[in-house]
Amino acid sequence: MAKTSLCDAADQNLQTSLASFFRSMLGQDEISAIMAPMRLPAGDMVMQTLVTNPEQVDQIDPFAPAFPMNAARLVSRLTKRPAGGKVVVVLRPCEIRAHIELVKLKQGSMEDIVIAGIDCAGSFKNTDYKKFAEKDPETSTARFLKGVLSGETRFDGEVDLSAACRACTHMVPNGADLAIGIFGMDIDRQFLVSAETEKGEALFDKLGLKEQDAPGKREETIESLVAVREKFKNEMFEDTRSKTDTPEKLAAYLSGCINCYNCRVACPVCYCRECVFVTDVFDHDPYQYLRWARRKGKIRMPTDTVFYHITRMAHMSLACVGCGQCSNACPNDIPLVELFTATASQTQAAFEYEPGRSLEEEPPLAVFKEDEFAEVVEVKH
Amino acid sequence: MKPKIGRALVVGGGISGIRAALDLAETGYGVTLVDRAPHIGGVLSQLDNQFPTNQCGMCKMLPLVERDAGSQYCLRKGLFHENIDIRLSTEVVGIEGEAGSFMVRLREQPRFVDPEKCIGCGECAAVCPVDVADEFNAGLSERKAVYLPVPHMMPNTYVIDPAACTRCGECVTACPTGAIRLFRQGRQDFGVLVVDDEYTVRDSIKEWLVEDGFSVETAGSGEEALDLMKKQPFKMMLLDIKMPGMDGVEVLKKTMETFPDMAVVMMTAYATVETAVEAMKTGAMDYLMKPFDPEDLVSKVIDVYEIQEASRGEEVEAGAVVFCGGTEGYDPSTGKNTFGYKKFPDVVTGLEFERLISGTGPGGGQLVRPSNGEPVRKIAWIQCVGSRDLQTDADFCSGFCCMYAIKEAMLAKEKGPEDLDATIFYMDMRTFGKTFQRFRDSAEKDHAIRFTRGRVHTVYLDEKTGKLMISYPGENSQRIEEAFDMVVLSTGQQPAGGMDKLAQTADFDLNQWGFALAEPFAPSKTKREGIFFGGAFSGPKDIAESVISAGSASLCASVALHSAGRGMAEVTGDAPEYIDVSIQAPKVRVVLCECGSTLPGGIDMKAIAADLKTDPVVENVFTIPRICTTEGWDLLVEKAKAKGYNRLLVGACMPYAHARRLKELGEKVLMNPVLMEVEDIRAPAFRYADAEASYIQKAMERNLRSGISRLRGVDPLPKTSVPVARKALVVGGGIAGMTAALAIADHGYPVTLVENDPELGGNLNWLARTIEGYDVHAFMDSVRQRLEKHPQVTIHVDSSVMSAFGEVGNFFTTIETGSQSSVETLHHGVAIIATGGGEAPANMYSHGENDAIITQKELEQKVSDKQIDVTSMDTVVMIQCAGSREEPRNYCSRVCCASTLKHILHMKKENADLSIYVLYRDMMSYGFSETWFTEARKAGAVFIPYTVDKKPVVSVPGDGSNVKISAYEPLLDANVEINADLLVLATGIVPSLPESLAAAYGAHVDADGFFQEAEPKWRPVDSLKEGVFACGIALSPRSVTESVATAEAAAQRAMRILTKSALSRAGVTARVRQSLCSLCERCIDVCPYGARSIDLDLQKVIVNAAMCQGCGNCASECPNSASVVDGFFDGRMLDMIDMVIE
Amino acid sequence: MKAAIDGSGEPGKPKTLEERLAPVRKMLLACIQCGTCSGSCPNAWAMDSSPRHLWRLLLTHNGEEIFKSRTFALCSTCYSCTLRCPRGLPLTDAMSLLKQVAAAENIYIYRRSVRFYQSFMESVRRHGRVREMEFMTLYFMSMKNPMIPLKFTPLGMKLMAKGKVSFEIPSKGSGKLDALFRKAKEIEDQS
Amino acid sequence: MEDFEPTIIAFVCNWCTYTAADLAGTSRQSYPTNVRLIRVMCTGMVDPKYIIKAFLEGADAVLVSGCHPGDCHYINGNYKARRRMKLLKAILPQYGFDEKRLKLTWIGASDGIQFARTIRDMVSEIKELGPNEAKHAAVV
Repeated sequence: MAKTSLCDAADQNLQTSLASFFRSMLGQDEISAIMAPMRLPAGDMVMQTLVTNPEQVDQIDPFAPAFPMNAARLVSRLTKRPAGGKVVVVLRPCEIRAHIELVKLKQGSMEDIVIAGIDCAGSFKNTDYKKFAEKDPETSTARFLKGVLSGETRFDGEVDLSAACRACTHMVPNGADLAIGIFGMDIDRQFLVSAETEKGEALFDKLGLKEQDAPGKREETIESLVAVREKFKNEMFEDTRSKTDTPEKLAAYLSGCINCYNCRVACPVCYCRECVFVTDVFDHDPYQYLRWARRKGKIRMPTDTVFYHITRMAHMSLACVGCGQCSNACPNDIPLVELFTATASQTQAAFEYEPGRSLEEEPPLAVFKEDEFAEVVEVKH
Repeated sequence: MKPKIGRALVVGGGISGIRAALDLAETGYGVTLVDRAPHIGGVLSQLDNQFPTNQCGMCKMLPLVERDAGSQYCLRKGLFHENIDIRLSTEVVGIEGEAGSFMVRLREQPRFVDPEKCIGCGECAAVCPVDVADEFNAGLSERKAVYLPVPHMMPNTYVIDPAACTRCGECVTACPTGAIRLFRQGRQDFGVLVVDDEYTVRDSIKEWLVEDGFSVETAGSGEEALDLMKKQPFKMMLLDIKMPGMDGVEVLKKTMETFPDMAVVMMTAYATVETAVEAMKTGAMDYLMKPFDPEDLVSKVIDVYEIQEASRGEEVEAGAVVFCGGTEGYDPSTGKNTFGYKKFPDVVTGLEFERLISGTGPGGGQLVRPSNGEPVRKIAWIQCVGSRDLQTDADFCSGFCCMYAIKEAMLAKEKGPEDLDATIFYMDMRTFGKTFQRFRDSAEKDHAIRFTRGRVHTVYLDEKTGKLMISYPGENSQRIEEAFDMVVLSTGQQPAGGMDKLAQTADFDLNQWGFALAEPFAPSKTKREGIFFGGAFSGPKDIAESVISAGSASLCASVALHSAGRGMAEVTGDAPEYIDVSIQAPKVRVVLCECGSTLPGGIDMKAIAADLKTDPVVENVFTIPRICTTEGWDLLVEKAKAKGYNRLLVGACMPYAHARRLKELGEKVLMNPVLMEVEDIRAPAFRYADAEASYIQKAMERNLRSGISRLRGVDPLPKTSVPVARKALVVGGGIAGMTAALAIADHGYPVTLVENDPELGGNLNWLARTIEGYDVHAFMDSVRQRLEKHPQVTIHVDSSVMSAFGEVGNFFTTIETGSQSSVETLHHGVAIIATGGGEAPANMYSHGENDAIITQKELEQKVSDKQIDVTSMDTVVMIQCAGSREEPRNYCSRVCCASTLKHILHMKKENADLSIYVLYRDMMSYGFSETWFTEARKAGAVFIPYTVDKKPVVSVPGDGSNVKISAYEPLLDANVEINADLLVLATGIVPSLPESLAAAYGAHVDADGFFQEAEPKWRPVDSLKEGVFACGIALSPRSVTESVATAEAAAQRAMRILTKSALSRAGVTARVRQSLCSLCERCIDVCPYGARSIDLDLQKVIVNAAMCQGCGNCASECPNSASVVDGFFDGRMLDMIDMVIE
Repeated sequence: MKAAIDGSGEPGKPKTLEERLAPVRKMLLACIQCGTCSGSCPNAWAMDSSPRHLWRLLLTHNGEEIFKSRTFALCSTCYSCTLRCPRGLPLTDAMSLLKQVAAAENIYIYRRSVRFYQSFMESVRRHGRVREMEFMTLYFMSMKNPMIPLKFTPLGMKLMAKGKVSFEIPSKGSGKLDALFRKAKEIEDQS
Repeated sequence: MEDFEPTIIAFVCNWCTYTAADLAGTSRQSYPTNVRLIRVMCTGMVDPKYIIKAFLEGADAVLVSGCHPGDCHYINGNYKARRRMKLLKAILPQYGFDEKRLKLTWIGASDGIQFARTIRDMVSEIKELGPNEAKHAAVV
């Protein structure tokens, strides 16, 4: 059973109390830095920031509904090879899960980091966050949390929680060493800290936290939030599937695609140094284009768009954590996360695989059993 | 790969012959592989499924390093290797000379179909009027006199069966390429002299022969005949034996003096048959018994004529000869008990069963009753048909029938209806090989196969039901009758036909069972130096044992060649310098074969050419009438010589057959052969025989386009190679390790031998003699002394491997010697694990509680040391399988039963009155040790079977009286109480291979702690990790001689690598495009050969080109084509897919 | 023990059963208990224990047990087992030897068969062939059991009606075969 | 619809199924002309991309066929191929590529008859199913 503690929110301000909590970590000698979402000076954007100076932890704002990128990619950069110091990384659940997948793919490690995961209330699309935050940067996060915790998904009558977040059921930070909880808490007064791993426990002890039980209504709150999101997710899947259930419809769904590959750049688990679609494999000869056009009468240019997306499904849907960065990144507003998560739910179910669930679970395509999936094979005598 | 001067001859193209030939060829020798059949593969060409996978997997025998030197396709389709010259339908008729320089006389049977011209179209078979039993289907179907010996063989050329062919000539007319010749024309030049004192006889013979086109002279006496011979040449003489004056034998003698090549056939009456047989020793070719059928006589003359005219004799130089002649299946119809075979169609042999369920079999793989085509619901196997049977002169166990019966029963379960009932009637289930026992257990438990102990004596037909009735003794010996739909006779192996003659020709001896006689402790050696045996030629063997034996034989041959100075000198110069085309844009030249206008009408080659030319990558398209002819090939060479292109596509038939020639062409025009492809344009005409010409033409175009697409993407890389440290390390100094070390050292390569103990020898230190009576210590000493004196051998006793790493060609092993820890690191190219094993601990049957309870090893030692006085004893009990063949040691230790027999015979010799009881589960007296089993019984030992659930009970009385053993005797249905002076426990063998040692070399141990071989049948001494081999007991329990065989086989596998200074990269090999690689290591995980590793310093994934086999699992696992397989680049594959879709 | 193995016995002493059985056992040593004999025996259905069982008893030195069974008495010397035995053992001969042992030992349950054979052979000795009536009379007399002839009456009547059995007065016969029989007995006694 | 002749792309392994296909050809086992063989070294070499490409280019069905379990020349490539097929069967049907269009079989070297039968069955099954819609789509 994990050790838990309740941290008081000083001045009824979650953000400042979080800042002092994390600052106290930097005091511990083995922690060299903290990487956490911090509000940028302009006030209307929040970005992961690597801090070593305790003085500069003030702007920490992990609960802000801003999600400009999936930080797993950043953690990967920090941990691919030894960094020479331990870093506390503050991550959303989907970032932790993506990081776990990247570790399996040898793109990062758990070695020199302590993951401080947060209960995730969700986020807006980048452009929506700007709209939302610029109204009152100082209070935006608190305003958002209050709204979400009371069941709202639309704010100011104009901005919605992103589709990925509304469909997300992984709201608590599984896989974190230390979990920062807000669900079921009176966030004006306190937040929950729980040590989930040995590493987390060591830090928990170092920080001199007092062991206290989590409030009983926490589980209940999470369950009811998950139920709402589950419902949304299922409706979203159904809707998406009905829009893409033939090759023609799929092509129409993806018709805005211009081969910019932003989605894959934004994707935390698309780890290839360079996507195969930009390598010489797809460097077609001019005569090939003509041949295609001849055969079908006409051919949409640029080519290889549907091919690209389906291939991406094959490459990363098993590792897809549903963070929604693909949609966020698309310049032509293709609802990608809807499509990806709908497909991923099928592939992950096929292998009973849940990305980010455990480091021990091998990526399904790297292993096999001699006796399995007989249904895939057509047997004739 | 360049052939070496050293050349060996391998006789027999079955599994062991292929293994031996490949081993020698891969080592670098030239090999002539002959088989008297018109195909290679032996019986394996007829078998689809092998235990334990119940599939095939034979291709795993093909070369793994220097793969491109050999064929890379299904081995059952055929085989080629640069260094192997395969001669089919050929026999050895003489071996002169000595080891290192034999002259071997070969005779090829008449070849009526020119394989160079035959395109396998089958027009000949379509017109052939003859139907005979098809041996490929074990006689279950029919074929024509002109036929394909194996339907899936490559190249698929027809042959004529001279015995069945009537020489009607229909096929000659039908053949579109003029490939068939029947040699009728030359008959008038073939002079036959008929010598008989009876005018009517000689005159009618003359008449018959003249009618068939021969020119004939007659002589009425010997003197007249000799005169005639002086005047004109004759090729053949038909000679009466009994003549007044000079008799036939004398005429023969005189004739042989002046005309030794004359084919003489003696004509004899019954009374002089013996004289005729004698005459054959004088030089007569054959004899005919009077009165004879004119047809027989004429066909005999035709045979002789054709052999002389159409068959080619040849002398081949060979430094060593390896006989891998295999065995012959027992034919139950010749036995005293036929079990209804050949009488009831539903009684079949094991081989026939395999054909019945084969996809290429007579019924297309359906398991149905041959009598009526109805499904088989109940089927029985009868074991030991033609084996373990003194009545058929087979006092030996064939050793493989138990396993094939289990396999077949499992296959029947798979192919038959769900409720199929399969029963095996047996006496002892001889599951003595590695994993065999678990296989049997699984058959019984998981597949519900019924095992019934008891020998079936009769199979008869119930006329009313049409079922086969089997009667057999039940548990209480009551006679049980049971009805079956089909009965399979598990027929054993017999010495191959013509063994006597061959033994005489090659000058080796036969053993008492009629197989080739091997020397003591030298399983592959004959009495004649330079002549060796592989496979079942010297005794029944299963596939794995045959493969090991072939390895042992090829090693011996290699030593013989090497010591004759024929080893390593290379024949040809350097590899050709191909023109570098890497910076040129691809330009494909296409040359199409018109196939001698045998393609279906309406196909427009010009239109095809025009179509291809629309692709800008195509430089030009030419057509040639027939590429397969010499003129055609010259035309192709001419076309290829003209410059202006950098890739060549040939559209022809039989791409397999051309692959080799393309290599030659490449050397001629200095073009890398990977830039050349042969695309099969004839296949569509076969495959879619009923389709319209326009369709076939389209298909041809499609094939060519995909060929163009493949060539477009080819990017020949500079050949990289893996350097080899030409040294070997052998871990373990028992007989296996010593033998392996010596074998490698004898080839002139340095070997280091590491042994834990302070002394070499391992188990041989306590083993005194073998069951055959051979002196083990003398043998051990001779090996040890040679080893200790050998300049190439370094011995580290009292030493162990501390750590090791590396890959084939370059291993680094740190050895620690003594407790003082002197440490040394070795750089070596191969590692052989020979860590052996020892007797399993006796923790059962009250061992240790009483001095009268001892293990087999203790018995052996006590007998040697004379600590046991058998003469003062009354009763000895031996319990077999003490702790063996049940979990957790669920394997047979193989040597204990033979040991028991050895001790019985020894003790009985010392004390004939001694009562000996053997409590056993299944006596594993496989092979010739069955004879010792018979002897032991004859000596009076009583054998009582027990089962695991009714084990014997041993009680040790406190009063010092005899140990009591109580056992259930099933036939008497009673418990037997025995008071024993001595109780001997056969506890079996456990390995002593540390898992960490195997792991250090990238190898693994199996569930029982033995070395995990790459493949139990096809690669029995290799690990999956190239360059690591194992032998002796480290592999699995085995006898001294069997250990020697594995050691020699392992050494031979190692020699393939050590004989090269570097291992070159094959055409289809994976590589990493480093700029794209994200180092996710998924490719490392999926590589089955451990050929990939990550270099942490360089931050690169490295592919060992010698270990990579080009399977492409890495490439399809790699999401962004950073990992690619040469020849299968993704861009090219996608383009090909595109090309073939209309 | 030694004597038991080769069956020679000690000179002068009457043979033990074990000694008498030793040569039979010797014939059978190579037996592998496969049961082919039992499966092929046409009379097996009537036997109280199978031939295989019998051999097993013999080989495990349970000689006296054999004579609790009438199996070997039922052997009709058809030679099926000898033909089929994978060890090539002379099983039919072994059966005959057992019959001899049983006769020599005068084993009670087997007496009937012994007497039957003896009567048969006696008739043969006298006349060079069997005289059915004489043979049956000798047999009935030797059995000294009045119930036996009664049991055979229906069969006898049938045979007589068909002329298969003729009345002939028992007589001593010509004695021409006496020498032959004497020699055979000598050999038997020696073995 | 009546004269619809499906195009089947068959990725066959060099060792087993290619041999079987060859055998079917040489032993005159009639099988429909609809199949286009693409020889690969091992089914484990068949990149999901190839199959996606084939469908997008308009193949009406794709067959991947290799050695029986335990028979793979490369030890276990067929097991890995089976996983990739499992993956594709979870993806492609969602976009209207019927599951029946994608098949994996184990066909051994001597199973020429089985190869012919597999193709025949596939053709008739696909004929019933109708053409792949992507055949005429202008998007790849």
